[in-house]
Order: sequence, then structure tokens, then C-alpha cells
Amino acid sequence: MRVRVLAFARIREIVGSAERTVELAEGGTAGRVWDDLVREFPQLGEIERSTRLARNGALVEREAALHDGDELAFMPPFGGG
Amino acid sequence: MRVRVLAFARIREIVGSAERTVELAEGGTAGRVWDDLVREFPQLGEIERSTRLARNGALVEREAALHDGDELAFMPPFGGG
Amino acid sequence: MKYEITREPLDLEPLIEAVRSDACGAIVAFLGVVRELGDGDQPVDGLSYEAYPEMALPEMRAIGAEASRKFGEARVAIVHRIGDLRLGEASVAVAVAAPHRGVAFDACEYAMDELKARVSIWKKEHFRSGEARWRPNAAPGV
Amino acid sequence: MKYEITREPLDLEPLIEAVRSDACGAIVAFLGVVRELGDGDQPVDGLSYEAYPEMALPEMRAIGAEASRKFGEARVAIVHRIGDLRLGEASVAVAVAAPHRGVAFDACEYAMDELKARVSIWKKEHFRSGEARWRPNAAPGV
Repeated sequence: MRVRVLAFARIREIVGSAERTVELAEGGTAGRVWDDLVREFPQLGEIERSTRLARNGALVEREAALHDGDELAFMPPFGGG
Repeated sequence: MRVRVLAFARIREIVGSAERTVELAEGGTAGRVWDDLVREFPQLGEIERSTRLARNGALVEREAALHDGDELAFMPPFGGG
Repeated sequence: MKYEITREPLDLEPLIEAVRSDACGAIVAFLGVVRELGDGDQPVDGLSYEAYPEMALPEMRAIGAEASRKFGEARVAIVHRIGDLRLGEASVAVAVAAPHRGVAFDACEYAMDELKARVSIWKKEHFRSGEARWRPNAAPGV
Repeated sequence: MKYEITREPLDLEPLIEAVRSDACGAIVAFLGVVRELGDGDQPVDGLSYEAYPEMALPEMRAIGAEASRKFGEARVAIVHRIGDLRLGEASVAVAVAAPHRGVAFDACEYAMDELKARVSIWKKEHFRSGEARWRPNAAPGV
């Protein structure tokens, strides 16, 4: 299945782009996509604890199952206001 | 001595004017001017307890002594805002 | 910063301009507006305000200075309108700028509470029925 | 009432127009402004904001609805600016109308507290030194 991955703020800068599409096996989780990303960009390891995950616009835990066409966002702590 | 008397809001309406000049004997007090006014306009008696007195722009008690040229204001409870 | 009693319609922009500064990250503004159900819950057509400006203006300045002192570094402006106001028109405008928002909210609320209690301005409610009545502010804490 | 994420400079007037109603006697507005000393107390030249609007806008609406429910009859509008902002420019504007001022102040402060904690928007501080740093909001109550 294919999942759209969005990266914001510091995460976007480390990854070098705001958006990418990833292929992963059925039964893949949000945490799995994140782990793959950390493997590719080890600098993300530093901010792993504070990163929040959202699936289709709603916060989820690492264990959240993904489905084809999902939008998965990796977000640092918010700074609006 | 002469004192300028200002009346506001309901008091102004009862008295029929915003401003008058009164003559009173040396040693006269703010309360004395008020009492004279109540004698002239008995309707003021109803609101006597809530009326505040100011001499030259500062709140004073009835006992406050007046001097020639003073400005004395009679004020109902405030309603600004 | 800016303290006025005016017969003209109120405009928030000049108040905000008067209080803003490079040190301030938060601006809180308050507008008191003539509403349909006055304090007495009888439909209102409009209000008229009367002031003793020689006493009201120094008190407004004093309130602004107190707010500034109590809520560190707040910059305060207060303008009150007098005369005849219709439904929806603003009777009072307060603007506060401060480094942080908590202080700005507190100072603005303080200024309005004190204004209602201490400033020599009076309000007459004109009811739709044709009657009218001077309406004092509720005592603090009521 | 009105919830937006925009790249344009913020203007309070349309927000106030969006929330006002004949039942409301109090309007409280908040502007968050870029200040010289950012949260980190290093001189700041400007900020840049980035949003995930598909998530941020529904959250802004949810906050407005909560504020309205918690603080009876409050009418809420929230607009956040993104992109590059210079010193003195407003990043966020909130307007609240309510029958009485206590409710309006509470609802406006609630909306700002929740926005900082829950809305997917990020801020980068650009220091005068030429350095830059993403700045998360402090945890609630800090």
C-alpha cells in the first residue's frame, strides 16, 4: 500500500521535503513509517520523544494501523500563537 | 462665599439644571449645600443615601469644608462601561 | 497612553496603535457595546451616557497607571463615549499591550472593573416601550 | 463564526464584525504580535510560521465551539497568519463576543491557551544574530 507522509517544521527541514509517498506492506503501522524515516535520517532520533503522529488529520499512537491512501503527518511540538 | 454646584444624571434631572452657583456662609460644608438642595427638591431625599459628593473633582464626605470658588458635584452611583 | 471622553463613535485601531511597542507580544482589547437586553432585561433601543469629565479623565488615567503597575509593564488606553448611542454601538474601548498575554488579559479586565466602579460616568437606558431609566453599575463582585 | 489560516496581514475589524450580535454587550479581542525579545530572550528580527491547515483549521473550530459551550453564548472567531512576519506584525487574532464581559474575557483566554497547546502550527524564530530556531510553546501551566 501507499501512504502519503507529511513532515513539518524541524522534521521537514531534516528530511528535506514537506511531503513524500512511501510504499509499505499491509499491516504497517504509523510507528513503522517513523522508524524507517529515522533510519534514513538519524538526526530525527534526537527529537523522537517529542514528535507527534497524525493519521488523516487526527493524532494517533505509533501502533495505529495504516491503510492505502492514508495521510500520515510527523509533527514537532506546536508553536502557534 | 460662592460655590459652583454640579448635578449629574438623575440628580440633574430632578434639579432641572446641570449647574448653579450658590451663596453660603463661611464655614459651610458640602453636606449643608446638599441639605439645602433636598429642601428645595424633596424628591432628592429618595436617593440621598446613594449620592456621592465631590469637591474640586475629589470625593469628599458631607463634613468637608467649602471655600470660595469651590466646585461641588452631586453624583448618583456610576454607570459607565 | 491615550485617555479620552468623546462624543464620536469609537475606533479600536488608534487605541491599539497607542499601546503597541516592540516589547509587547500580546494586545488585548475590550469593547463595551449597547445590547438589546440591557442589565434590566427589558428590550433597549439605545443608551445615553453623561460624564463629569474633569473627574472621570484623571480617574481613567489613574486606573491605567495602576493596571500598569500591578500587571508589570502593561500599556493601557481607555476611551469612553458619551451622548446618545444606538444598539450595537460601542460605549467604551480599552486596549492593553504587554509582553505576555496573561498580564494583558488581567490588566484589561482590571481596567474595566475599576472603570465601572470608580469613573464618574452615568448611563440611561431607553427602553423600546418609550420609558427610560438611569442604570447604575452593579456593586463590585455582584 | 470565522476561522482562517492566511498569509495576509491580520485585521481585527472583520473578526469583530463576524462575532458581534444584538445580544452581546462585550467584545474581547486578542492579538499576538511579534516582539523583539522572543520566548528565548534573544533579540528577534522576525518569525516564520508554518501550519498543517487540514488539521489546524478543524481544531481551531473545535476550540471555538468548546469556548462557546463552556462560557455560555460566547461567539468566537480565530485567524492565524503563516509565512514570514516582521517585528510588530500580528500572528494570531481572536475575537469573542458575549452578553457579559467576564464570559468574553474567559472565552478569549481559553481559546488562546488551547490554540497554543492543540493547533498544528509551528514557529521559527529568526534572531538578529542571523541564527534561527524552531520554538515550541511552553507546556500548559508553565
